[in-house]
Formats: sequence, structure tokens, C-alpha cells
Amino acid sequence: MAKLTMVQALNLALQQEMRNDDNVIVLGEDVGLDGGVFRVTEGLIQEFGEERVVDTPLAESGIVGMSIGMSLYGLKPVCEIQFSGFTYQNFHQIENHAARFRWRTQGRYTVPMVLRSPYGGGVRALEHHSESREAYWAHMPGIKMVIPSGPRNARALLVSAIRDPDPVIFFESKALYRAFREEVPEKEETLPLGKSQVVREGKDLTLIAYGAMMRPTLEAATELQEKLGVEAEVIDLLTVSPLDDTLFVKSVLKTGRAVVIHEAPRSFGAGAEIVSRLMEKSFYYLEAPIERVTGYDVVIPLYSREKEYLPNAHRITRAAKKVLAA
Amino acid sequence: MAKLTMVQALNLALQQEMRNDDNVIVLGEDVGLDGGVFRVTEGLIQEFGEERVVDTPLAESGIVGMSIGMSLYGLKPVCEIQFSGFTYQNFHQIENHAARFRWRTQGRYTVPMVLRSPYGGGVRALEHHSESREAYWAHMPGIKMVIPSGPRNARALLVSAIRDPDPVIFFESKALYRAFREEVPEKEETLPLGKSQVVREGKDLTLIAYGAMMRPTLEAATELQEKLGVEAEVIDLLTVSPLDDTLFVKSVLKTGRAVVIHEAPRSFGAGAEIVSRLMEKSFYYLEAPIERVTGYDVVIPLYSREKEYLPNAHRITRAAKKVLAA
Amino acid sequence: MPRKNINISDKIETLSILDEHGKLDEDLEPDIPEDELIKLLRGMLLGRKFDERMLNLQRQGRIGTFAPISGQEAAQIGAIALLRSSDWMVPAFRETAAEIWRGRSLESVIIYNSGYCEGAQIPENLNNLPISVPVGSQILHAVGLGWAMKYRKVDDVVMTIFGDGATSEGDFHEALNFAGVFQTPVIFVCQNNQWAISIPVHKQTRSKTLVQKALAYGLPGIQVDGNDVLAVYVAAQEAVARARAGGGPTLIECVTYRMTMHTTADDPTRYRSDEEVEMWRKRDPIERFQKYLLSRGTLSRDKLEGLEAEILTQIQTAIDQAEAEMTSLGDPVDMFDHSYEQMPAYLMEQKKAFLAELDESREEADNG
Amino acid sequence: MPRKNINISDKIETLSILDEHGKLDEDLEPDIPEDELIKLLRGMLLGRKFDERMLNLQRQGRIGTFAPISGQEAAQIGAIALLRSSDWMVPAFRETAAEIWRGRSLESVIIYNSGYCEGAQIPENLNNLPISVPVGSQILHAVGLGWAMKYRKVDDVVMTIFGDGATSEGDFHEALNFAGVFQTPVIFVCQNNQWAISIPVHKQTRSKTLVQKALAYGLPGIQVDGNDVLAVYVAAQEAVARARAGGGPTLIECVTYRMTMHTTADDPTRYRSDEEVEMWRKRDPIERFQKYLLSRGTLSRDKLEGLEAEILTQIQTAIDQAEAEMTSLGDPVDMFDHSYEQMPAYLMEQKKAFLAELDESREEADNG
Ligand SMILES: Cc1ncc(C[n+]2csc(CCOP(=O)(O)OP(=O)(O)O)c2C)c(N)n1
Ligand SMILES: Cc1ncc(C[n+]2csc(CCOP(=O)(O)OP(=O)(O)O)c2C)c(N)n1
Ligand SMILES: [Mg+2]
Ligand SMILES: [Mg+2]
Repeated sequence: MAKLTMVQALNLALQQEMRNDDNVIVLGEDVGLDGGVFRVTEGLIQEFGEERVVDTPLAESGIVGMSIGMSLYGLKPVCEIQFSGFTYQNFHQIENHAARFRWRTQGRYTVPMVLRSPYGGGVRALEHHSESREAYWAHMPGIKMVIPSGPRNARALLVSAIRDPDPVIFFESKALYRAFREEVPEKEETLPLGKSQVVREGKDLTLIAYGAMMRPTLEAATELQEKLGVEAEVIDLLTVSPLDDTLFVKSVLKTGRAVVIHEAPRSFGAGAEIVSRLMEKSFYYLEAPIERVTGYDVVIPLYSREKEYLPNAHRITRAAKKVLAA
Repeated sequence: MAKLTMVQALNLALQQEMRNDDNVIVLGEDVGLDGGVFRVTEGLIQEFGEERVVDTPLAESGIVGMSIGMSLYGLKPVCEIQFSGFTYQNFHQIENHAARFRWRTQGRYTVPMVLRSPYGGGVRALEHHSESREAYWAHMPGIKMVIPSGPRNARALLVSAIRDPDPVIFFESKALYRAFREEVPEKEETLPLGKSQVVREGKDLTLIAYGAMMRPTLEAATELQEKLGVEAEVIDLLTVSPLDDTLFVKSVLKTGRAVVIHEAPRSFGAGAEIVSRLMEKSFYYLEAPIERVTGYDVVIPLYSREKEYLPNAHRITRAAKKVLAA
Repeated sequence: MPRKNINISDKIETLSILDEHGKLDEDLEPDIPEDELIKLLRGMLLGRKFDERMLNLQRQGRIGTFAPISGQEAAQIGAIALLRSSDWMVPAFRETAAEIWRGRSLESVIIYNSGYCEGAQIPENLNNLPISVPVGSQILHAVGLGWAMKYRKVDDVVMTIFGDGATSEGDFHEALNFAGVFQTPVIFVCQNNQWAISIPVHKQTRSKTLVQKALAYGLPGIQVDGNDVLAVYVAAQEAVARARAGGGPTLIECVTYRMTMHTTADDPTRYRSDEEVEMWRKRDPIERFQKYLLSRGTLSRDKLEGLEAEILTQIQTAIDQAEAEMTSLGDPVDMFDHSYEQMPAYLMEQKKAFLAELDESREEADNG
Repeated sequence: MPRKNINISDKIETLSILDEHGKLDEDLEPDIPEDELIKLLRGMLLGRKFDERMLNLQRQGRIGTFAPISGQEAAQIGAIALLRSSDWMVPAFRETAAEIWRGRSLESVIIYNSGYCEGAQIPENLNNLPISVPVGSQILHAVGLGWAMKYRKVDDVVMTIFGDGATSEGDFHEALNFAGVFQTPVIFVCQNNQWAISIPVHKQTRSKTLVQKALAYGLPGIQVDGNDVLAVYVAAQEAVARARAGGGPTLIECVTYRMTMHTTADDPTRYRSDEEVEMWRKRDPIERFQKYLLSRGTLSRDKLEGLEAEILTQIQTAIDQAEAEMTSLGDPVDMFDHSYEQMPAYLMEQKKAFLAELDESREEADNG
């Protein structure tokens, strides 16, 4: 097994799926010779040619609208939108069409496309390059919104997303792209979409997060253990929507306490839905109000201040303590 | 005082604000001679001319992008997007720009525009004509998301929205446009944005809703009173975001029980944020889990089935009973 | 390079064969077999008669909002007739005549316009997309389909239809630009019916023609008299042949007219004059074509009457059948279907709750 | 109307005055005052030198990502020089030279590129919009500003700048179309620098020129040698005069070249050849202009050296001052400001919580 960064792991997933299935087409801005601005598609054009690795004109609605058309013909386009801050240019194509063709035609036509896009802060980028707006996509019936948290699950989830018969928005944390390596088996590995995972067991408190926030969350769990002897159970959603509430509900039924973490702005963010599910399914077991540790309700600041905007282990620990003290 | 429909009341607001302030410009598809497809802008072109009532080409991003430019020059554009199902075409202009110019320029430039758009189901319309996606806009820092519930508050809120120094997304329920009339004073009347209202007092239970859902909610409150002697307090949000949590929190501190109602899909909808605020600010007073009565997590069906999709008094009453029984 | 005019190499042409008085430009007369000519006429007549009947049904409250096509029969049928069944059609929302030509049943139109999603079901053997309501958005899907065909090395083509208003949308631009770059086999058929609801085409854009927009993408373009089915047919024939042979996309502008309202919810007297409508009535595409067919002996008065009667029966049968079908449609619980291939757990819970409520309400209704 | 070519009435021209060897087409030489010529040169030199220094700073880790302009000095300065201060500039993100010409301080550029929003502050007396990162999106703002000027009956104009890649975005299309319809006083300046990151312009669109896209909107268009500041100047002068006189918008395509990387995060050797870069280096807009100025006696070697030295000092002073300023910037609590005119209650709560946490961490840090 090779130790891969998330970029390399995603690249492996694309390469293998393209080898497996000539319906899989990669397209987007600079995905060809340039290998994508983060190099996730590196080397693909050399192996699969311009026919299957398609540099497009600079137009996001074009990329997504064309991907929808390709899907309707039976292909499996994996398009890249260079930064999630520019997925709004194609918002209508997803809302009005990708999400609805199956429903609209009662199953006759489907849109098995994947829209990959780097999301989130932490890489000292320009404006619009640090956005975290998964809640928009999570609220869209017909769409799956997936966010991996490390090289191995990124690879497995991307393979599943490509094979999935429905449209998947696949957000990749820029901060995780090269942050660490993991063993990623050469052999095919998939993870089911719409299933969360318990990544650390514990009985005192439940921490629920996804994507880039898994790292500070796990750090906080370790700190809680080491400094306070508190055993936090940690849940990685992996898929934000359709939201799998089984594991985190089960966990809170046991712990009675929870903290929800995301880097997106707090209000009307994904965390609110998690809190609401817990309200509905674990109310009588709750020992304390659930805390949210999130980005603030402002545009994520330019990079000199982004560290203070983004949730970190300290803020999570602090929230956990508050929940534990209640 | 004249008895006006919501369409007439909105028309009055536009007319008066245009008379008051020649910075106010109305623009959009078919807003001129046609008076808007719902006639909200009827008669304006006759009074103010083509200079101030501008029929645009068929391009939503164009309409909004141009409105932003007009705003930067100090005008106060009130643009109409013909149906909220077509606001996704201009999503990026709002996300990337309207919401951010104040922040981006540290207050130098502002975007005091209003985007009016009919939203919601219940009028037997075609696909894309019955959408309710206020949660997208509510999650956007820098944006105000306003939804009136009747002729009088629609007029007062629209006046405030036009005068507001920040961008406002103003959704008007098609189902309410001509559903009933209210006394609307000729004399100027405003309502503050970002403030909810208690529209019915009660001590047993809190019902929280907005827009078209106020009618079935109030019906349910009456039914609860008449059939069960239950006194429901009813809150009309009026502004979805920035969400005013003061009144509904205060109410639930008193009643200990709440039902949240909206017609948008349930998951990751606006209701989730309301539930989360109550979790954070009234947990220790809650007697029962808060219920959500909402649209389902599917595309709103074509009109033969939309009645069953939309929340009604019956469903609200049922949820209220459940909360009361707990 | 001093100051000089740039020579635009792509040709932008205009074509008319049968003028509004039914007079033929004999040099340009295409060689279309007689039975095909009659088929074209039938498609146009069916479009017109069905339209009239749907309007009727709408006024009687038997169907919902409906977008009539009257006036655009030549522009639709003349273009779509060039496709073979393995080709694809990507319509907007006012192409009922073309959809029917492509095999869509009248019943499905009635059922759809009565608010049933069942009416959007497309039989497996038809390569048609369903109607697309967001203006201009479907044009990109055509480009993607065309891309896929080229990738699969089949010689099928895609025809997409949209209105004059659609040319203002960003998606129109992105679609034609992508098609140019990737040389996809797509025929872009613009139905310039002069109006986008209340906006006349000269307020939609300042370019003198819509077809010249092809120059922005390095595409050939042809403007045709859209009320002249022969001209539309010839232009489409060329474009389809070019696309099929790997020659890439073409923009066709059909200059035509929406003779009635935008939809049944619209009142066109608010924004356009009777004179204008009258003027265009004289250019009726069906009358003109009938004159031509009568004059060349392909059609007789008798045959025409027979055709019309047959069409009216076909329509009545469809209405009866659709109305019968609809009595068994509309179970609301179906709204939960087809959101995803597999229903997510949470949606299943919602469906269950919905069914429970339904049962309960029925019980209450029974008891009350 | 039989088949015939459509005559497009709008003129699409191309213009070059000073060729790549510095040779002048004397018939076309514009009459620009000497001090204006020197000002143009200074603007271009400042652009180049500042660029080089910024790259340096970035490599030293003293600033963040930065988009260099080298090669585009003529295309930027030649166009923007035509604006008066009451006119408006709407840039994309690679117009630093133009922004500086329009009064933006070097300090603010450095501060912005160090991740401080304070660097985007625009003094009240400047009618410049801040940089716009989403490609093509700002073009519409220019049209709205122009609309407002026309409404207010002032004779100011707006100039908006964007790249070749931007012409593929739907917003480009919607903007030019709106400008045509409303005849707003907007000059659209396309910096065709041949590349959009790794995509060459011939993969961006199939149209042979970008300027011919003006035909889609009924606008006049002119393509100029964008490395020839005289040509750019003349084209902009005409377009500005037309717009100011109520004659509406113009599209100018400046054919130029991005001599270095897309941004400091980019490695152009992945997608383009050294030969290509070399070829364009020979067309350097500054060298060419200097030759011209030297040959006509407007400039001397001495004067040039003096100018360069002065510019280097100006840059160094700006860096020193920016770095000094930044020591007092960056209080994170500022992130809560300027979201709305009045901070909503809930945001106030978040700000309070933030401050409390900050205090606590500081205490912990003090104690730990
Ligand atoms: C994106 C979008 N914006 C607005 C509408 C509302 N609308 C429906 S049809 C129409 C006019 C369309 O005009 P045109 O493209 O010329 O087609 P026609 O109706 O004439 O067939 C408008 C504005 C829509 N359906 N989609
Ligand atoms: C809407 C959008 N999509 C993608 C990007 C990422 N991106 C930044 S610059 C750029 C290329 C721009 O090319 P061009 O318009 O030619 O301008 P240039 O960089 O050459 O100045 C891209 C793709 C973006 N900023 N905005
Ligand atoms: Mg039309
Ligand atoms: Mg470029």
C-alpha cells in the first residue's frame, strides 16, 4: 500500500475508474495539460487523451450543462469546478436540471454525474477561494452532497460517487489536499454514499463533523481524553446529504451530549439540520443543549484573519466542556 | 383606508417609493407594458415612463448584475425575477457580489437593491413556478431575506426593503397575491426588517411560521382553541434572515412547546435554524421535542399533487397535538 | 496591420422559397417526395388543431396553463422533420407540434398539462428530452448529448429548439461557444416568434438579426422565413447533413410569429397591436403551404377535408383516452418516487409519516 | 427574399500603429502631447517594475498569491489613460497597472495581497471598483453603472476590463447584450493575453477574433495590437468619445500576451512553450514604446534612467510603508464589521462570544 496525499488518492480514483469504464469522462477548466490547478487530474490526459480529459472554455454553467447532456446519453462525466466559490455560476443547472431529470421523467433519464470542487479555507487564498457552502446543495432534493475527510475515504467515496446513478456534489477540502498522507490500497475500495462513520468511540459526548473539520475535531477529542479523561465519540458524516442520522442519533442516545462542527457560516448551515434531527430523535436523552462550533455569519475573511474565523480544536474543546458542564 | 390585495399593496409601495425618491428604479422581464406577469408593477410605466420602469432582455444574471451596478452608483433598483425558480440563474451575482460589496470595500460601496420574486406553491403552476428555497438566501452572509404574509405587512416591508441600505431578497407568495384583502393605509407605513411579530398570543404552545404558511398556521391556532381549548401563540417571522430569535425564544420560554412550519423541503430548511436557536436558547424550558411541519424532501410535485405536498392546518394541528401530548 | 475591416469568414445567409402569397421561387424549390410533403402538412395541421382544442379545454378548466404554438407550425415541423429516430430532440416548452412529430402522444400532453408528472414520461424508444421550462437552459444539454455522440462515433445529431428570448440568456452563449469549440453535431433552431412574453425582439437585443450571433462562435448561420416550411426544411436539411458528416453545429433562425397568447395566463392585447397580429395572420404558414400543395396538385380540397376530419377524430380520441387515464392517476404518495434511484432512509420516514397522516385523515373524514 | 448573404452593418476593425520593431505607421500616428506620452511610459514602467518586485516579495513569502501583469502594460495603460476622474473603472483582477494609474496606491495592493481586506479600501475620491475575482461577473456592474450615468444625464463613461477567458462566461454575453439594448456608455476592454490559465484562446472559442463577438450585440468593435500603446490609446479615445457623446458602447480587443505565470501559484511551463514566450518577448510593449519615444526625441536614455530610478524608489517607499502599516492591522474581530450597515443581533452575539473566547485563550496562554 502506498502512502498518498488526498490529491494523489483522488487522482488514483479517477485513473482507475477511467480505466474501468470508458463512460467516465473528466472535464473542466485546466484539467488537461495543467492537470487541474491542484493537480487532481494530473497525468490523466497523458493516459486517456483529449477525448476523455476535456479542457473546457471558461464557463461553469457550460461545463455543468454539458455534463448533464453527456449523462443523459449514458456517459458518466466527472466535472471539476475550479473552486466551490464559482459553483454558483452553475447553480441553476444543478437546481433546475441535474437534480430533477430522474424525477421529471419518472426514471427514464438520469444524471449520474459528479461535480468535484475544492472547498473551504485554510490555504491563504484569494477571495472566493475559501468558501464552504455545502448547505445550499444539501437542501436540494435529488442531489447528494459528499465531503471526504482524508485520502483513503476520499478515494473510496469518489469511486462510489462516480458509480452512483444520481448526481453528486463532491467537495474536497483544499486544506486537506496535501496536509497528510494515508495508506491507500491500490486495489479498488469503495464507501457507500449516505453513510456516516464512527471514527472514535466514546461514551461521554458526541462530536459530529465532516471534511476539513475532522482534524481539529479529533484533536479536540484527544485533548479531552488526555486533559480531562473525557471519552468523546466522534462521527464523520462523509455524506452531508442525504443525511445519515442513524449513527449520530444512536451515539447521542448513549452520550446525551453533542457538539456539531462545521466551517461554514453558522446560521442556516448544515449543523442546524443535525441539531434538528437530534431534537426530533434524541430529545429525551439530551442532558444539555447541543452546541454548534462553526464559522461566523460573515464572509470568510481574507487570509490574514481566516485562522480566527475557522473552528479549531480549542474552540471545539471549549464547547465540549460547556456541554459537559451543563 | 382601501381594502387591497397583496398585489395591489405591493404596487402601492412601489408607486409611493418611486414618487418619493427618483433613485428608485423598477426593472425586470415584462415589468413595463405588461405590468409584470402578476401585475405587481401595473401602471408604473404609465406614471414613471420607460426611464424608470425598465423592461429588460430575458437574462436574470443580467438583471441582477446590472442592478448591482446601478446600486453602486447610488440608485435603488427594485428588480423583479419573474419566478423564484429562476433566481438560480443569478445566484452567483448575489452570492459573489451583492452580498459582499459592503464588506469587500469596507463600507465604501453598498448595494441597496431589492430583488422581488414570487415564490411558493398553491397556484396550479408549471414546473419551477412553485419553488420555496428561502434557506439558500438565508444562509448567505450580507443578505436579508424577507417574506411578508399579507397585503398590509407586504406593503410596509417592501417600503422598508427599498429604503434599506443593504441587499434584500423579497419573496412574495403567489398563493397570497389575490387570496384576500386587507385595509392598507394610503399613508406611508413601514415595518422594520429583521423583526418578527407575535400575531396571536397564547400560553400553551408556540407556532412559528412565515409567508404563505401563516394562513394555515392561524387556522390551526383557531382550531386548537376551538376544539381543544389550547392557546397557541403564533409568531410571524416576516424576515427569515437575519433571523430574529428574540420573540420566538421568549414565547417558548413561556410555552415550552413549539411547532415550526414552512413549505420548503424539510432537511436543511429554514426550520432547522429555528429549532437550533431554540435548542441553544430555550433548552431547559422545553417540555417536548419541537416539531417541524414542512414540505417533503422532494421536488414539489406538479399541481395535481401539490396540495398534498404543502403543509395545511390539519398537519399543523396534528403536530401541535403531538407536541402537547408529549 | 494598419486599420482595416476584419473579414468574417463564416457565412450568414437568409433564405425564403415560398413567399407569403404562396408564390414559389422555382429555382429554390426543393425536391421533397409527395408523401413527405403531405406528412409535413399533416404535422402542421395537427399542431394547429390540437392547439385550438387545448385552448378550448383550458378555457373550460379541464387542463391547466398551456403555451400555444399557433403560427409556428412550419418553423417547428420543417426543422424537426429532418431528424431520424436515432437523432435527439431537445425542446424548450413551446414545441408541442415538433414533440408530436417525434412520437409524443397527444394524451401525454393533455395529462402533463393537467398537472400530472406521468405526462412527462417518455417511452424508451424515443430520443426526446422532456420540455424545459427555464429559458435557454436546455441548449447546453443538447451540446452535451452531441459531445457524447461524437465520442461514441455515431453519426446521429441533436436538434435543440428555443425562442428569441432565449438568445439573451448566458446559457445560450455558453452552449453555442462550447458547440463551436467541440464541433458537436448540434442544430440550434431559434424560433424567433418576435415576442418573449411582452418583450419584442428589438428590445431583446440590438443585433439586427439573431442569426448573426453565430459569428460570435465561428458557426455558420442561416436565417429563414420561418413561416415557409420549404425554406425551414431546406435549411435544416443542410444543417443536419453537415452535422451528420462531422461538419459541426449550425444556428438556424426561423423568423415566425406567435399568433396567440404567450400562455393561457397571458393577455397579449396589453403589449401588442391588432394590426401587427393581423399582418402576421396573412403570413400564416399553413395556408401558404396548402396553396402550394394545391397548386402543384399534391393536395386536393377533398383530401384536405379528409385530413382535417381525421385529425379532429385523432384529437378527440386522445382527449377521451387521457381523461379516462387520469381518473386512475394522482396518488399523492407517488411524489416520493424517483428522487433518487434508492430512496434515502429519511425520505422513507417522510413517506411513512405521510401515509400515516393520510390514513388518519381518511379515518377522520369517515368518522366525521 | 431568396438565399443571400446577410449584410452585417456594424464595423469590426483592426488597428496597429507602432509595429513590433517600433516602426511607426506615420499616417496613423496620433497627436498626443509629449507630457502625456511620458506619463503613459511612466505608467507602463511602473506596472512592470512593481510587478517584478511583487513577484520577488511573493517568493520571499512576504505577500500571498499575486497575478502579474507583465506584457499587458500597453493594453492596460493605453486604454485607462482615456478616462477622466469622474469616469468609472471596473477591473477584473489583473489590472494592477490600470488601477495604479487610476489612483490606487501601491501600498494598498501590497496590503491586499497580504490578505488584509484593508487593502481593498478605495478612497472616496476615486471612482474605481475593487478587483473582481469571479471571471466575467464584473462586466455587468459596468453596464449598471453606465445605465445610471445615462439616467442621471451626466457625460461620464465606464471602462471595464476583462480577459479572453471571460468572453466565454454567460455574464459577458448578458452584459454586452444589455449594453447594446440600453446603449449605456460603457467601453468593454478585452485583454486578450492568449491564455486563461492553461487554456489558449483558440480552445476558448472557435471565432477567429474575440472582437467579432460584438456583432452578436449590434456593437461596434475594434481589435488592436495590444502591445502598441498608441493603437490602444487611439481605439480607446474613439470609444470613449463615442460613449461620452451618447453613441453607446464599444468592444475593444487588445491582442497582447501574459509574459509570466497566471498567478504565483501557476507553472506555465506545463502548458506552453518557451518559443512562444520568446516570440512574444520580442513584442514587448515597453521596449517598443521606448524606441518610439527615443526616436522622436521625447525621451532620452538619461531621462529614462532617471524615470526608472524614481519608480524604484517609489516602489521601495511603498513597500516600507505598507509593511509598517500592516504591523497595526489584522485585529481579527474586525471580521464582524461591514456585513450590514447595522450589525444584526445574532451577529453581535457571535462577536461577543468571539471576544470572550479570545480573552480566555489569551489568559490561558498567559497562564500556560
Ligand atoms: C430562466 C427563465 N426566466 C424566465 C422565465 C419566464 N418565461 C417563460 S417563457 C418566457 C419568454 C420566452 O421567450 P422566448 O424565448 O422568445 O420563447 P417563446 O415564449 O416566445 O416561445 C419567460 C420570460 C423562464 N421560464 N425561465
Ligand atoms: C467564474 C470563475 N471561474 C473560474 C475562476 C478561476 N480562474 C481565475 S483566473 C482564470 C482564467 C482567466 O482567464 P482570462 O479571463 O483570460 O484572464 P487572465 O487571467 O488571462 O487575465 C480562471 C479560470 C474564476 N476566478 N472565476
Ligand atoms: Mg419568442
Ligand atoms: Mg487571458
